[in-house]
Amino acid sequence: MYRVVKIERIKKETPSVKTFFFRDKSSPMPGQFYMLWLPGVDEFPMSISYIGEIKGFTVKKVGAGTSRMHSMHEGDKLWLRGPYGHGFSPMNGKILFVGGGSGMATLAPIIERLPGDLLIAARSRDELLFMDRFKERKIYVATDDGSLGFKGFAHELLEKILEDTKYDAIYTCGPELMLRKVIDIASSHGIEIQASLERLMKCGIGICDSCSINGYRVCVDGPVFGSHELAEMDELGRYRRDRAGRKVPI
Amino acid sequence: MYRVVKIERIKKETPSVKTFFFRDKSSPMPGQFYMLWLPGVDEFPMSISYIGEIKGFTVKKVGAGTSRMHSMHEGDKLWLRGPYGHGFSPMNGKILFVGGGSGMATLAPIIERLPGDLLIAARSRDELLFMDRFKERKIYVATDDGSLGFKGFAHELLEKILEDTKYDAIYTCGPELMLRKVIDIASSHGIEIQASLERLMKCGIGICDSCSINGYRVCVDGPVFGSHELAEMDELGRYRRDRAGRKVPI
Amino acid sequence: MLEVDINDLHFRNPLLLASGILDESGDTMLRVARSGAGGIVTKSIGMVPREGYENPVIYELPYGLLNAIGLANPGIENFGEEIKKAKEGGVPIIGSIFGGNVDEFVYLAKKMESYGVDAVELNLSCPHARGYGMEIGVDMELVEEIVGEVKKSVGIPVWAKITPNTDSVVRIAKAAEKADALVLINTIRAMAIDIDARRPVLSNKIGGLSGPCLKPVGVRAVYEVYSEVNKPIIGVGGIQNGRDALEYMMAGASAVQIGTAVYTHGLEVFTSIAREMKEWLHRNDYENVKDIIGAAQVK
Amino acid sequence: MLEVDINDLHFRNPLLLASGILDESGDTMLRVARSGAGGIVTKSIGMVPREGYENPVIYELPYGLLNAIGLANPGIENFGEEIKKAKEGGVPIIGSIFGGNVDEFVYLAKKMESYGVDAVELNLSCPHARGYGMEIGVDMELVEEIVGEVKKSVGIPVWAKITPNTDSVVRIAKAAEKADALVLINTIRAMAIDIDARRPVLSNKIGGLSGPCLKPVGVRAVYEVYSEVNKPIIGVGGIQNGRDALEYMMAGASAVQIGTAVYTHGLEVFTSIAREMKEWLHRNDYENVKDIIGAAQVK
Ligand SMILES: Cc1cc2nc3c(=O)[nH]c(=O)nc-3n(C[C@H](O)[C@H](O)[C@H](O)COP(=O)(O)OP(=O)(O)OC[C@H]3O[C@@H](n4cnc5c(N)ncnc54)[C@H](O)[C@@H]3O)c2cc1C
Ligand SMILES: Cc1cc2nc3c(=O)[nH]c(=O)nc-3n(C[C@H](O)[C@H](O)[C@H](O)COP(=O)(O)OP(=O)(O)OC[C@H]3O[C@@H](n4cnc5c(N)ncnc54)[C@H](O)[C@@H]3O)c2cc1C
Ligand SMILES: Cc1cc2nc3c(=O)[nH]c(=O)nc-3n(C[C@H](O)[C@H](O)[C@H](O)COP(=O)(O)O)c2cc1C
Ligand SMILES: Cc1cc2nc3c(=O)[nH]c(=O)nc-3n(C[C@H](O)[C@H](O)[C@H](O)COP(=O)(O)O)c2cc1C
Ligand code: FES
Ligand code: FES
Repeated sequence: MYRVVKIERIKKETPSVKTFFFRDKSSPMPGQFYMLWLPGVDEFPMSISYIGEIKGFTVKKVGAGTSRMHSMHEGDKLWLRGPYGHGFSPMNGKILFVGGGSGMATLAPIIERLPGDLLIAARSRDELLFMDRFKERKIYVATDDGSLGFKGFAHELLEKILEDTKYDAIYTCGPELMLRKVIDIASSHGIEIQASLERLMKCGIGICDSCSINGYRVCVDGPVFGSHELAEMDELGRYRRDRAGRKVPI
Repeated sequence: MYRVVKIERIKKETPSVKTFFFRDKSSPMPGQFYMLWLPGVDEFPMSISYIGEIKGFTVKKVGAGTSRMHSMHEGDKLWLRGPYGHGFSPMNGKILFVGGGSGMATLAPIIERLPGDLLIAARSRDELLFMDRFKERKIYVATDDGSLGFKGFAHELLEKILEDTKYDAIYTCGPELMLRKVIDIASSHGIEIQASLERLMKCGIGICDSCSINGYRVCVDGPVFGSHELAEMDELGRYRRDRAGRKVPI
Repeated sequence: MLEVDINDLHFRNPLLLASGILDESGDTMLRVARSGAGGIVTKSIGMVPREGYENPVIYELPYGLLNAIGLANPGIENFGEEIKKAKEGGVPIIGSIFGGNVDEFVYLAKKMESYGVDAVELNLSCPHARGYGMEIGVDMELVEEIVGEVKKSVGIPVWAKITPNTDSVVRIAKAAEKADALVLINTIRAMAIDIDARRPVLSNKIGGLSGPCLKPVGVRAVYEVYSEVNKPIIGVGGIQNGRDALEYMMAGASAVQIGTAVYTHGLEVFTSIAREMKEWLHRNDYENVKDIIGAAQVK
Repeated sequence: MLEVDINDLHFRNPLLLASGILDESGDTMLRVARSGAGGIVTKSIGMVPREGYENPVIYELPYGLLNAIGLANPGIENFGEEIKKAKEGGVPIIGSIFGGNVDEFVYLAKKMESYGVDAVELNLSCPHARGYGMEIGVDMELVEEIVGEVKKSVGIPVWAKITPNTDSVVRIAKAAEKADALVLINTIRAMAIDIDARRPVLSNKIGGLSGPCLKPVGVRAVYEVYSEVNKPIIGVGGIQNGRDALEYMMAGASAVQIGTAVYTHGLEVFTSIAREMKEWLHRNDYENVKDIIGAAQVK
């Protein structure tokens, strides 16, 4: 059953990303997600990006559903079910958070709970998410076009950073190809890692098999996985399943 | 859903009455009843006659179901659901308990909880129920055949008693014609009364209408009713409903 | 705010007592009327008195009830007094009847009319009585004939109560199209076994499933029939609260009936559902519950 | 103690994964096998890839699930690799298939056989896909023809999965009598409306109801068919614990399938049900679960 929540405030974060604030009685853990229904339009998974009395979804405009959301106003309603899935768990030592694009939305709540440095990456300067929200932290910046910070991909910057600085643990979320590289780098440096994955989700509750990757269900076994499970996922960064369940190359 | 309980002990109370002791986690109030299922035989209502860790049903042999019960042994199983209904509630002042025949089974638990005198009635001396159980109490006895105590019906003895002694409250259970008389006597003496009624019960949970008497459902509104409700029941002692729901004279 | 009219009958609210629940004796029906029901459907009455099945006739499940009462009823000749009493409640009384053939239905309907009921409801859907109910209710020609003949014989509105035990509730509804209103749905054929007793619990073995677990089936039936048959629909099955009643009405029901919730929620259920409906309507700026009938139909 | 044999196939326990739940990818099926399932029925596979319906395709109810996945599947040509992977689990794999006509069923069954499945299950019962499933499964002649033709075309056992959306599950079972086993039941046609959204929740509007609320319907179907058709029955619908599985088997099932409970209880449900069944059998002095099949049938 859905709960109906009212959008109390909308904040434009970047040209393609907005945060929608609302109240809801649920108590999500960092890394958990909700299924968000826009009646007559679509239903899709969305990570919680603000935890607390006032909660938030930080949404990148990519298709029909998210576009509709971007055209919504304060006072409009959202239908949701959840929270679902396994979120992030605490790790020890010196921590680095690696967020690519809207992946920062998923990471934000765990960043708020744990000390550590950030690596924020995006296509260009104005797509960098939550630079302000975490301005007290040490932030490494990478942009594809070099409009701010390191020119290049997140994982390229990560390799450079690790030449000088030792980190014990990485939390990451972002585009799948980035994730694949970040995981491989962490593994070769012996760094513990937790990554939040994205897959097509139909049910969100672990029965339809649409989100599976190497036998793991992203919706209930994940979306956050640890080093051990990630090591077994040879499909990650290589194959995904389409709406018909076909295995297709990424 | 039924719970299965094991008969731990069987006690012969009178030639036609046995008590079956068992353990069950439920916490009935005095006056409540259970629906008791003997698979393949019948299901019927039965008051709780012993409350506590070890519970008991005190059963008079009248037909197929109760006969089957009388042929059961220690270790045999009973299926039950409940407790159901509204039981007895406390009344103030000097109390008299009036039990006719197996009606004493229903009264016993409230007798144990409250001080007061007893009037026990039965056809004959050896059908008098629980004389031993309450031997510390003051007991008036009536038998139809005069084999012990007053010769005559319970209500006749009651009228005699009330000539000399003042009672403030009466709890009663027994054959319907006796109940009718006892209620009328109590009413004419201005004595508060609670009576436990019997009606054909199919569902036991208030939906089938088979147990109704003047719009009151014996199974959920009763089986115990107070002075006010009893006063409204002009069917009591006059009409009952048969299995088809026909109103038939008693 | 909750008033509705169906076939020129006026209901102070759309919450009727369903057939078979607390509606065998006139006094009980009167009490239900006084508890806030908008109307009362009587127990299904047949030609002669029937004792019904042996106990157990009912079984409580966590999410509903299983029953095989077996159409126990005092018989039509004994039912006049009960109707008379029930009418004192001041709400419409709908006389439910079941027969084994067309003539019986016609006889029963006329008799009910003579007792003063405001409408008759044809039980074409009892799931557990040999030769009655759904055994008749899935035979399209017979349904059409029964409804047609009863319609010709009485002046009061005729409602047809339809079984969900079919591959097409729409087809049955169409066969019953001559009725003044359609009542959807009766219970689903079901069984429970007690594994410790190693046998079905109900003495009749098979019974009808009612209560919350029936709601998605009833809502579907109402939704399907609404766009296919142009007659008022009365929704039944699993209604426990105001949201449930509104759900049925948005699917297309003009009123609803309530049965099992009388067990789970007590006789107060009529007033509590009415209150919850009013609150929702008020919050959502509706003036009258009529305005939501069929509101969830997607074109 | 829990071992059963059906059509010469040996199952280490009678708890199979039901079609449509976590059985689209080989890796997931393998994982389910390793979680303790006695066998695996694949998602229903058709001639070509199907994306299924738009979201929402699933809706959680307090006592069950509503789904209209829409027979999403990768298509038979893409399914060989998944079967191969699933077979690594060492338990029988039953390939579920759906078609729009006899030829499609025959083609699909042969293809499944060539992939190495241990049996095929004919989905004659999906309640929410136009032109497939129950639309075919209530047409007695077509059912008989499909089952007959598939039987002639393959050497592996053929199971027929039957809809409860009918007035006579026995009649359908008889039409499917040539199958080697009958699977009872698929979901019931149902709907949920969100009153605040004023529309049905599922994008397809109508879906299938599964879970605990289905159990009394499934048990009834198994019980009814057991005495009428002399073929092994596999019971499905609402099984959540050991008592539920035993209830189905006492009604007459030789094995059961489990779907929705994987959501409510997790993948551990297979081992927990197996443990509860063993405990009960032990306490009641049964040596083998086979001894209780049909034990609740009352003559
Ligand atoms: C667990 C989880 C958490 C998520 N959290 C967030 C979040 O916090 N913020 C956010 O902006 N997005 C998040 N997403 C992604 C979000 O669900 C999709 O962007 C959304 O489903 C797109 O819906 P749509 O109707 O707008 O696009 P559609 O119209 O469905 O698709 C438009 C295009 O986007 C692509 N697309 C759709 N979904 C995905 C996906 N999951 N991965 C990659 N490409 C996709 C499609 O291939 C298509 O080309 C999350 C996804 C998952 C699985
Ligand atoms: C709330 C309640 C509590 C009860 N508590 C007790 C109790 O503690 N001890 C006890 O011995 N009995 C009690 N009874 C009565 C008991 O339920 C019946 O004796 C029993 O149903 C008879 O079942 P049977 O199968 O043996 O008889 P059946 O074969 O059903 O009937 C045999 C004969 O007994 C008569 N009979 C059946 N039920 C009743 C009844 N309710 N009232 C009068 N006559 C009846 C029938 O008319 C028939 O002639 C109680 C009844 C109710 C309603
Ligand atoms: C105990 C019981 C008896 C019933 N008897 C009848 C009946 O006589 N005639 C009838 O048409 N329906 C009968 N029904 C079905 C109800 O009227 C109703 O259709 C069904 O219970 C679904 O509604 P609910 O979920 O609100 O109970 C009976 C239901 C129950 C539970
Ligand atoms: C999400 C979902 C998808 C299903 N898909 C199929 C399917 O593809 N083929 C099929 O025969 N049954 C399908 N079913 C029905 C199940 O196999 C099963 O018959 C039904 O869910 C009842 O069992 P349960 O209560 O244990 O879930 C599906 C059920 C669910 C919940
Ligand atoms: S989305 Fe259905 S199993 Fe994960
Ligand atoms: S026994 Fe059914 S209403 Fe009392």
